[in-house]
This record gives sequence, C-alpha cells and structure tokens, in this order.
Amino acid sequence: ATVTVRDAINQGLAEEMDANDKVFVMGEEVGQYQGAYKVTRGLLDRFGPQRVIDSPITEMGFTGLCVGAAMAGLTPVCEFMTFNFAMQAIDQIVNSAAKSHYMSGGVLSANIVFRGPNGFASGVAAQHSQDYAPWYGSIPGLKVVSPYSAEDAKGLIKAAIRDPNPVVMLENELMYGESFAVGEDFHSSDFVVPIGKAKVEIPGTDVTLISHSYQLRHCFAAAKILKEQYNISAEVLNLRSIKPLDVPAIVESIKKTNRAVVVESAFPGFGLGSEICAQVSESEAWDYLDAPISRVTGAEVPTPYYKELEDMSFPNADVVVRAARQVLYHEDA
Amino acid sequence: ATVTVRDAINQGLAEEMDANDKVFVMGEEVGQYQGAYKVTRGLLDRFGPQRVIDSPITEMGFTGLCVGAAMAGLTPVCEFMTFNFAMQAIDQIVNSAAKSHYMSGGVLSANIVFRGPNGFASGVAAQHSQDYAPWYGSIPGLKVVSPYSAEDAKGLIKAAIRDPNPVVMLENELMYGESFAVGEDFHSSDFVVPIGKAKVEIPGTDVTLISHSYQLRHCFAAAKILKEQYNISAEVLNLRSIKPLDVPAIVESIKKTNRAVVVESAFPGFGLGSEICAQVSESEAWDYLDAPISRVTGAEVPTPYYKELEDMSFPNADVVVRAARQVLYHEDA
Amino acid sequence: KEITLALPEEAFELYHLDNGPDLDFKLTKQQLLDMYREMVVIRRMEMAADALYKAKEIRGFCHLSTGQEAIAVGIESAINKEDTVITSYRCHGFAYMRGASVASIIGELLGKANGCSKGKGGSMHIYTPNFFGGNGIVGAQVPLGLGLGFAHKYRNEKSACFTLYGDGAANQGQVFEAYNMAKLWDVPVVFACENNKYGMGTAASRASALTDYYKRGQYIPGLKINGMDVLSCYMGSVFAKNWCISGKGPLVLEYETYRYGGHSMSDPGTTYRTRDEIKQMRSHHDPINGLKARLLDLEVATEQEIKSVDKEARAFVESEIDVAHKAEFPKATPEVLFEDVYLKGNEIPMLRGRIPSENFYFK
Amino acid sequence: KEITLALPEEAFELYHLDNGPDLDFKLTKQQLLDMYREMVVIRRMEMAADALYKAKEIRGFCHLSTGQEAIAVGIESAINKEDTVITSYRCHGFAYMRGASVASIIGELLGKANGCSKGKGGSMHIYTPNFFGGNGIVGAQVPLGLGLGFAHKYRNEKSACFTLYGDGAANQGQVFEAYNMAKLWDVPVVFACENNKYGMGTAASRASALTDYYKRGQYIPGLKINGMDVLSCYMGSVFAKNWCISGKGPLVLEYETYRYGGHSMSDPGTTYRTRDEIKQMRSHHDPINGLKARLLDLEVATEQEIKSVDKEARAFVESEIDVAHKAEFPKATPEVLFEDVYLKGNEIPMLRGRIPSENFYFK
Ligand SMILES: Cc1ncc(C[n+]2csc(CCOP(=O)(O)OP(=O)(O)O)c2C)c(N)n1
Ligand SMILES: Cc1ncc(C[n+]2csc(CCOP(=O)(O)OP(=O)(O)O)c2C)c(N)n1
Ligand SMILES: [Mg+2]
Ligand SMILES: [Mg+2]
Repeated sequence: ATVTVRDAINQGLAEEMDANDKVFVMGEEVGQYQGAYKVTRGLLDRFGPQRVIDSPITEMGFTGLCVGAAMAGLTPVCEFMTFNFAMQAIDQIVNSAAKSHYMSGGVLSANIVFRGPNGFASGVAAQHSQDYAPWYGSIPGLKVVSPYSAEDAKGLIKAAIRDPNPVVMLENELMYGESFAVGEDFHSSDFVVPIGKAKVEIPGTDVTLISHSYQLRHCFAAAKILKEQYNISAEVLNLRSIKPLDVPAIVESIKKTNRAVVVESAFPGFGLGSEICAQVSESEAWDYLDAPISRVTGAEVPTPYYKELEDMSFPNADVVVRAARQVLYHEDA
Repeated sequence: ATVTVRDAINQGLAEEMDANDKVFVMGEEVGQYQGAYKVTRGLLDRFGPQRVIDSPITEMGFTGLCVGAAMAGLTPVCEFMTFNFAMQAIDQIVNSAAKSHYMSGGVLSANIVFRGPNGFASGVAAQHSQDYAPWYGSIPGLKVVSPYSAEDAKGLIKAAIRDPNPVVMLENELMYGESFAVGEDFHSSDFVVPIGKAKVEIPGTDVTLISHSYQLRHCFAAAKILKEQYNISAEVLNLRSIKPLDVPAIVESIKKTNRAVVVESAFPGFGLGSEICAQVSESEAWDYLDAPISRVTGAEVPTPYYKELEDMSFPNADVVVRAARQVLYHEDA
Repeated sequence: KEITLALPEEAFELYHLDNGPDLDFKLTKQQLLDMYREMVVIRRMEMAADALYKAKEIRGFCHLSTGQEAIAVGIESAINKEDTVITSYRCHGFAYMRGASVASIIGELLGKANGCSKGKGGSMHIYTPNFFGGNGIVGAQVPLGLGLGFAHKYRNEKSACFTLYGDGAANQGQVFEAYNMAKLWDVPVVFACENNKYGMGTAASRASALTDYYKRGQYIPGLKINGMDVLSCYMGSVFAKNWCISGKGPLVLEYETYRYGGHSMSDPGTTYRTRDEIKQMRSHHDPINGLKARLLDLEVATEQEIKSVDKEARAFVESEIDVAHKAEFPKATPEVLFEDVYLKGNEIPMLRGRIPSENFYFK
Repeated sequence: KEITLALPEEAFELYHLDNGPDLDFKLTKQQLLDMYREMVVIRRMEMAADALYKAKEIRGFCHLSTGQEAIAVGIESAINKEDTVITSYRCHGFAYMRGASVASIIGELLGKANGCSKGKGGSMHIYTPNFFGGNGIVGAQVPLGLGLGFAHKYRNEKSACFTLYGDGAANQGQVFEAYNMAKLWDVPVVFACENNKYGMGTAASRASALTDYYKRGQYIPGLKINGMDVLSCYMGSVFAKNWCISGKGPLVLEYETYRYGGHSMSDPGTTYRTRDEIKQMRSHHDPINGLKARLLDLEVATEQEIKSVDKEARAFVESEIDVAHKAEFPKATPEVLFEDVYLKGNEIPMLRGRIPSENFYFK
C-alpha cells in the first residue's frame, strides 16, 4: 500500500508522542484545525490539548517558548505554517537553540524539532515561497533534514525528535499529498532514517543529479528523459539531510559519474549548489570531475505570481536535462 | 592626513543629510549617546531630533518603521547596533524591503540603508559575532556592501544612500578606529564608491586573495609574509560589494594568477568562498585555475569566548598563508 | 440637500477617551448612495474572485472580505487621497477604495499585465498610490504603517495612516513595538484592527488574552466601532483621522466585523464555527442590507433607486472583469521576469537564471 | 528565634491585585545575615570583575549589577532549587544565587576551563542548574522563560519561572507575545522587570510610552517592588511565586532599582545622567547599607557582627577569585574547540575548520 508524505509525518509524530510523553506539538492551527496542511490531523483528539497546542500568531514568542521548554527537558515539535514565517523567529532558532549548547560549555541543550513546509509552492508569490535550506544549513549546532518520500518523511521526523540536538525539518507543501510505496518495516515504530545519509534513488553512470525534497521530482523526470532521449544514465541522489551534507556519498557518486548537477529551489547565490561545488573541490572527487559542477537553482527574482513567470523561476525537468547535457558537453544543450 | 573608518562613515552620513532632507537616521543610541560605536557622533546636534532618532530596543518595529517611511518616499538610514540584532528584523528587511519593488510590479520602492557592524568582534562570544554577508548576499532586491578602508566606508555609505534600492552595509566594529590615508577627492561631497566594483588593493601574479572588510587585514599581512618568506606575489582583491559580486574582477585576477583564496569570517557552509567557487566554475576563469579555489572561513563553531579558542575560530594571516601555499601546492603547507 | 443621520450609542465604545465620534451628522443622498454602491461593488468583486478561483483562473492564496465591506468604504469616505492606508493580504476592497480599478485588481488575481502589480504580486500584493498593500506576513504591515505615519509627520502633512490588521495579527509582538513608538513620538497612525472573530480557524478568545482589541494599545486611547455598519465606520474613521491630524498621536480602533467566507479559498470556513453563526451574521448584520434598510427607512431612496444602483454596480463589475479577462498576460520573457527586481537604471549588472545560460544582463 | 519585620506601604504598588504581599513577616537572624552576606558577596564579585576587566583579564562585554544586588538575593530567598530563573547578560549575581560558585563565575569571565561554561560563554553566558543564563539578545530570554514556566506546568510541578528583563527590553515585541500566551494558558511565569532606569544610555521615558513596567502586562496583574530593599524584593517574590503555583497564571513584577555603573565596562555611564543622580542613589538607597541600617536599628546584629560578615564575604570572594586565577585555561586544541557544538555521541561526522586541513572528525 502507499502512504502520503502527510500521513507519514503524522504517523511519525504520533508514534514518538506515544513513546515519549515529553514530546508535544505547538504551532498555529495544529490542533482544532488539524493543521493548515493537515499534517497534525487527529493528534489533538489523540493526545489532548496539553500536548497539541494551538498557538497565537506570534512566531518569535512561541518559538522561544518551545526552545525554553526544550532547555527544561521537554521535546517540542515546533510547527511553522511555512518556513517563511519562521524568519520572524530565526533569532530564537539560531541564537537561542543552536548556539546554547556550545555557549554553555555543554550545560544547556535543546532537544527540539522545527518543522514545516519550505520553498516553492504554487502561485503564492514572493513572500511565501523562499527556500531556507542554505540559511539553516550554515548554522553550527543545527541539524537540517529535508524529506522527499513518505519513508524519508516518517524516518526523518522520528530521527529528528530522537536526536538531542535542535533539528530543522524542511518539508514541502506540494509533497504532502504525494503517495509513495513503502517497505514492510515502514509501519514499525522503530522505523528511522538516519540524519546525514543521502540515498541513491536511481543508480547511474554518466552524471549525478543531486537534490532534495520537491526538486527531486524534476531529477526523476529528467533522468527518464536523459535515458530515453539521449541514452544518458543519470544517478539521482536524494540528499535527505542538508546539514550534515553527506559529502562522502556525493564524492562516491561523482567518482563514478565524473559529473554532477545540483538542483534546488533556493535563490542562486550562497546556495546548495555553491556549497556542494566548494565541498567537492576540497575532496578527492575534484580530480574525477570532467566538468564543473552545474547549479540548477531558483532564478534570482522574488517569486512572481503569474504562472508562466513563476515557471521560469524554478527548476523543471527540461532545465535539469539541459544542465546535465551541458556538463556532458552536448553542443546543442 | 588620515581618517578613521568611523569618521568616514560619519562624514558620509552628514554630507548626505545635508544634501537631502529626506535622509534620516534611526537606531538604538544613535542620538544622545552618539552611537554605541560613536559612528553617528555629532549628528543629533547638527540635524536635530527629527532626523536623528533614538529608537527603543525593538528591532523588528523600528526596521519596519524605516521601511514604511522609505516606501513613503523618505530615505532612512537604519542602524543596527550590530547585525546580530538585525536577525530579529530580518523578515522586514527581506520580505518587506527587498521583495516589495518586485511584488508590486515596480509600484513600491524603498530607498533605504541598513547598516551596522557585522561579523567578528573581540571576546563577545557566539551571539555577537556572526557574519551575515551570505544571508543578505543571497536576496534578490538587496544590494550589499562591505567597506574596508575609510574611502570604502565614506564612498559606499554615500552610494548606498543615493541608490534607490534597499542596501545593506556590513561594517566591522574592529575597523571603526582604524585610520587610513585618503585621496584629495575624499573630502568632496561628491566622493562616491560605486556599488559592485571590487578594488585591487595589491597587484600580484601568483595567487589572488579575495576578501572584504576586516578580514582583508589578514590578506595584507599574508601577502607580506608570502612575498618575504616565500617569494610569492599575492594579489589582494577587496570586494567592497557582496551583492553584486564583482565577478568580472575576480575572473580577471584569476586569469592572471591562476589561483585564489577567499577569506571570510562567516561560518564555512554556504558562504562567500562557496559562492565564489561556484561562480568561477561557471566563468571563463575556470580554465585558468591551476588549483581549486581555497576557502578560508570561520570555523564551524558558535564563537567561543576564550581568546585562544576564538583565535582558532577565525582566519588570521598564518592560515591565509597556509591556504595560499596549499593552492600553490607547497608540500609542507 | 443633506440628510440628518443618527447613530445609536452602541455604535461605539470608548477607551481612555473623553468624547467619542459624533452620533448626529449629515450626509448627502449622493454620499450615502455612493457608500452603498461601493459596498456592492466590493461584494460583487469578491464574489467574482470566488468564482474565478473555483474556475481555477486564480492561483495560490485568495482571501476575500465578504461581510467586511463597510470598513474599507467607511474609512475611505472619511479620509482623502493624501492619507495613507496599508493592510494585510485581505486587501481587494481597500485597493479598490483607494483608487485601483476593479479591472486592475481582478487582473492581478488573474495574473494579467494590467494587474496592479503587473501580475507579479497576485491576490495578496496589490498596491495603488497611497495604498501600500497587500502584505503576506501577518503583522508585518503594522510597523510599515507606523513608518507611513512617521513620514506624514516628518513632512508636516495633515494626514494620517490607517494601518489595518486582524484579530489574529493583533498578537504579533511587532504590533506592540509599533504602539510604543507611535505613542512615544505622537505619530499620526490609526491602528485599525478588523476583528472578524477568527484568525484562520482560531477564535479570537483562543488566541488573545484580551479580546477588546481597542484597548490593547493600553496607553493609547481606543475606540470600538460597529464594523457591520458603514455609517459607524465612517464616523469612527472621521474621528480617528481628526484625532491624528490634530497632533494627538495614535489611536487604536477595533472594527467589529465578520468574515462570511472561509479564511482563504482553501478553507470551507465551517469546521471551527457553526453554520448558524454565519447565517445569523449574514441575515441580521449585513452591512449592505443594513444601509439599504436605513436608506429606505429614512426615505432617502426608494427600493427602485437602490435596485438600480445594485444593477449598475453589478454591470460595472462585470464589465471590469471583462476588461481583466481580455487583458494580456505578461510576456513570459526574461525581460519581464527580471524587470522590477531592482529599480530601472539601478540594477545590478546581471541576474542569474536557473542555469547560467539563462543569466540576464542589464545593459 | 524569629525577628518580626515590617515593610512600609510604599514598598509595593499593586495593579489589578486585590491584595499585595504581606507587610508584616518574620525571618530568623541567620536568614537576614545570609541575605546581607549574599549581597556583599555579589557586590564584591562585581567589583572584582570591574578590576579584572580594567586589568584586561576579561574580554568583550561585561555588564555588572552593582546597585541591583537586592533583586537576585530577594528572589532566591523566596524560591527553591526546583524553580527556574533566566535573565539577560547582566547575570553574575543570579548565577551566584542559583548556586554557581564565585570561582566558576569569575573563572568564566577569565575564560578558564573551570568557568560555568568552560570558558566558552564569557560574561553574558553563564548557566548553572535551573538557571538558564545569561542571554545576549535583548528580550529573547522572555519567551524562553515562558517555555521554562510552560515546562513546570506540563510536568505538574509546583514551581515557577522567574524571567528577568530590563526596562529597555520591556519594549521588545516578544515580551508582549509572551505575556499573551502566559495569560491564555495560565503559565506559572513571573515576568520580572528590573527597571534600573536606563537601557544603555536611554532613559526609560525616552524608550517606553508607559514606564509603569508592572502595568505593562495590561491584562496580567502586576506588582511594583522597591528593588533597592532586599526585604521588599523577598516578600514581593514570595508573593509572586505563591501566585503562580496556586494556579493563577502569570504575574508581572517591576523591581525599581538603579545601576551604579555604566551599562557595560565600555560605558562610563555619566553622559546621559548626572553624577548627582548616581550619588543620591548610592548614598540614600543602597540595598546593602539599607539592610545593614535595618539590622542595627532592630538590634538584630551589632556593628561588629556585620563587620565580620563583611570581612568574611570579602575574604571569601578573594579566595574564590584566587581559585579562578589559578584555574587552567581550556586547552586550545581542536578537541576542545569542536566539543559542545553538538551533544556528545550525536555529533555530525565532521566540523569544518578554517581551512580543510583543520577539519575535525568525530569517530
Ligand atoms: C507571520 C505569519 N504567520 C502566519 C501566517 C499564516 N496566516 C495567514 S493569515 C493568518 C490568520 C490571520 O488572522 P487575522 O489577523 O485575524 O486576519 P484575517 O485573516 O481574519 O483577516 C495566518 C495564520 C502568515 N501569513 N504570516
Ligand atoms: C536585540 C538586541 N538589541 C540590542 C542589543 C544591544 N544592547 C545590549 S544591552 C542593551 C540595553 C538593554 O537595557 P535594559 O533592558 O534596560 O537592561 P539593562 O542593561 O539596563 O540591565 C542593548 C541596547 C542586544 N544585545 N540585543
Ligand atoms: Mg481575523
Ligand atoms: Mg535598564
């Protein structure tokens, strides 16, 4: 049977709440409304209003509350309706949650998860579609995960809750309704996806397509086109974690394919593509590269509303195909 | 005669306030206290409390106020005591200031400058020493400048005020008291440093050291050591602007030296080094590189307080020398 | 010829005010009919947006103000074009009252080049002179509005900024930061809370420890206004504007109102409140019906006259929608995509595309 | 043997409270002498920090609480170790009262390995069990304190969190967000404003539209306390703790106090206030002298006894400083540098150094 990403997260949350009564969920509309995107559906009924808490619209305040509760030993799951709104609370995430263990010489800690949809969504324009993976990914003290499939989603939310460090989970609204086949072990309450391990979704030999979350769809579609139309065998690497980046997996793949394309929905500058480019150039994979790493990114514009302009602002399969063919030096790409 | 960076910014502010009565300065302690770091010294006396305004400690609020005033046609200079505190207001900078011109199809605009010290300062520990260049540098709609010398400081603050776009000026506390020789034209009220143009501070032939603001000092010191001890001729490039990056200047230099080291005080991931690495790999300079670009960054730790640990967390001349020698493949580096 | 009107005591509640708005006042028949018409136009426009959304011609989020029309109309009737207004994403009615054509508003919703924001902003980001949107981040518009008021004061203008926000937004910390600065510096800003009883699915009392939003300025006087009655909205707004321009500093208003529809088009709006509650409001407190009844009651206009206003307004909106429908979409070219990131002539040399071959250079 | 004590009416001002703290109460001689001693210890410790800063042994920012000692002592005397406390960067006194040794506090200031934070935090970042710092971002500790209180409630503990912040911090929006949630959910949190009259160089009235900080919870009852009198601080804090643990929700306190020194070591503290103002406070309102006078007055202790407490405290602090001075600096090794970024055993595989050859790998 298949499971949606929404249900996968929901199941992961419910299992961890069952197992550990320190875990609570707080955020806007997580309770009575069942979640703006219904990710927390049923949790209020099941765990009651002490543990599933509708917060006022006060991102900085409820984030700080969750961080403080975590410092006191609870395990909050702090939901942002989208990560765009977390920008109001980012000081609490970075300065209060991420840095405290270090600043206190190990005295304080915060077992907390910040989660919610991140990055591109349809037709929501500039203030509702930013991808924050690079910002959170740059902060020591944080771990950052970004699921693609239902397995990723359940396994990573559970790993994030169990990890004693603050973890940011960057989901994507457009993925919530997507269904995925899952393995036998998926329904076990011990199903966990380790933080920091990338997954080869499709093995290949000619070029590595590296991405996370929603943008992987374009990689899959591109891999198909590359195979069918150009007889190019693309390896698709699902990062799953942004911090730490699974550099060994990237290196391994590039040593095989000698070429890589990084696909992300963030603004181009200071992004995942840039970072992977730099990391690879510092690794042994550098000598294996037959072309510079290619970055496929969001365009350098605040997201426009009109569909065709929006389409031009984010990666799609065709652009990924072009990028892949470019790193393979296809003249007409 | 020499001029300090502090006085240079002060002079630039005063001149623009003289020339344009729409310009006002707002921030914590900018008036009566003469600025936490005395950058706004004398401005209250000279321009009065209508135009030099001490705000309460409410970063989000006064930043929003300034952005709104800019939308109404005024030209605010919004001072953050340090950019660490601007994290509380970053939503207003990104979502309200940077994106509005685009979201409104050109109807709204905000001629505003956000300025203050950024990055490393001595002994202030983790919450007071983050370098935000990469975050702001990633946002379309913003320009980001970062002065090193007195000329940079005066010329860029004036350019920033005159630029009709929102501009972020990332200063450095440790530079305020530094004195610099200035040219004849410095004292002219027309002295402006164009945004987006890097400056070759020291020409060289063997390796390019690329940096901005305070970290350039290490580059200068390193260039000296490289010359004297290793007979290596280092070119030092002062970026002056983070957004736009002067990629043509970087490319030109690398075409000459074939090697580059980027020096910054930000956390390593998703930083300036990564971005330059990626940009160069997309440019014609790629073919000229004899070694991968080297990143010298802050270490991946929240800044520790104890001096010797802090020393290990930020670039210094020795590390830059090592990096330069590494890109020159000195075996013992 | 002016018509004498009277508001009941209950139209207003005062907080730290010695006197409230006048209860007795005069308006011409034309003014009254104009108010009526504008409310009908807004309602029709929102209904059209509803239909267009359901027809999948509008994308993303779309927040309608059906039920809340009296506020936009009441405020605009009380101020002039030099005053400034800013609100949240629930902005169509305000944009219209500030002077944006229905065609340009619906055009924006359809993503057309004739849209207020050339199709780049969509439903939440609509602007027109002295109307500053249309803001998608809950509460962020409040300090912005303070800044607009600050600019009025800086320029010694006899104008005020009406800064609108919802009952949900009223809990955002930056609202209190704005209150404090406004009071400290006597900024001519009207903090105007549209209390429509819910922030998304959350009833006011589940989000706010104090639901008397007109009192939440604490040290700023406040006024609660019957937001379902356009004449109360009008007189309350007149009072607020006069308060500000007479140098008394800020004022906090609460327009008590009701949102008939869901929070946005994706919310049926029926899981967190009863259908009966909605029905009650619609049938007993509707601002359009309310004004109509009053006009008939006072014999200012006949049923026939009002019907013809209805008809005209409806036809007007339809023809405007027609204009919007016929308008061009923006050209999906790099020139259009990359325009307006920076101000013309002050761009950065290059904006990056998704891949380098899409990079766009400004000459 | 207990001593009967009485506070004057003026010790407290009430806001939305029917009854305030008891004015008549008893304490033992030992308790009183302990309070006295702890204030002296804090004062001596801060004076030592001042000297060490001037000797360049302390780096960066260093904020002292000289003049404000009664608050930390009064609160700690009123609560127990299960209660929680959080404050801003002006934290040395609280850290000490919560149980950190003077040696570990001064050690931290000196950057020593014996420091509360192993030398990694410095003056602003000091922690000890149930004391959560030491926070450098003005106002950010307030929602954190709300979270600590939330945890007490979540666990059904009969404990409260004392959340301290300054008169300057009181304007931060997140403080109001915290007020709202605390009241909505009856969180046992005491919002405790240390009004020392200035936020850096800004007098309270230049930053706050309402300087009655105990009223700023608006819908939360409040209590103003003479923060220069340790007994008032004690009884006010007893009241606050009882309020919270009896399930009445939050309370807002204002301890009216005064900072003798500059904002931090780099501020002479004399440009924005008169020397006379400082002198007045020091000579007529000093909390240490005040308690001493009372003890003599009530004949609880003799001049001689008090002198010997002074002497003991001074010697104690000196010996603690000696311990701190003799303590080792942290080892400047990669192992130490990269320790504590993540929790032991849950690190990420590699942390990057300044250059790749400095990268640190966890096994
Ligand atoms: C900072 C932020 N948090 C959350 C949201 C999501 N959101 C959009 S509207 C809304 C409800 C706002 O309610 P209210 O202020 O009462 O305005 P109304 O929609 O009733 O007009 C929420 C939670 C957002 N856009 N911005
Ligand atoms: C968000 C933020 N803004 C500004 C600062 C700089 N700063 C540090 S302390 C301070 C004054 C705070 O005054 P108050 O709250 O009254 O506390 P006090 O220092 O008097 O104890 C300021 C402006 C900061 N650390 N954080
Ligand atoms: Mg509402
Ligand atoms: Mg103070």
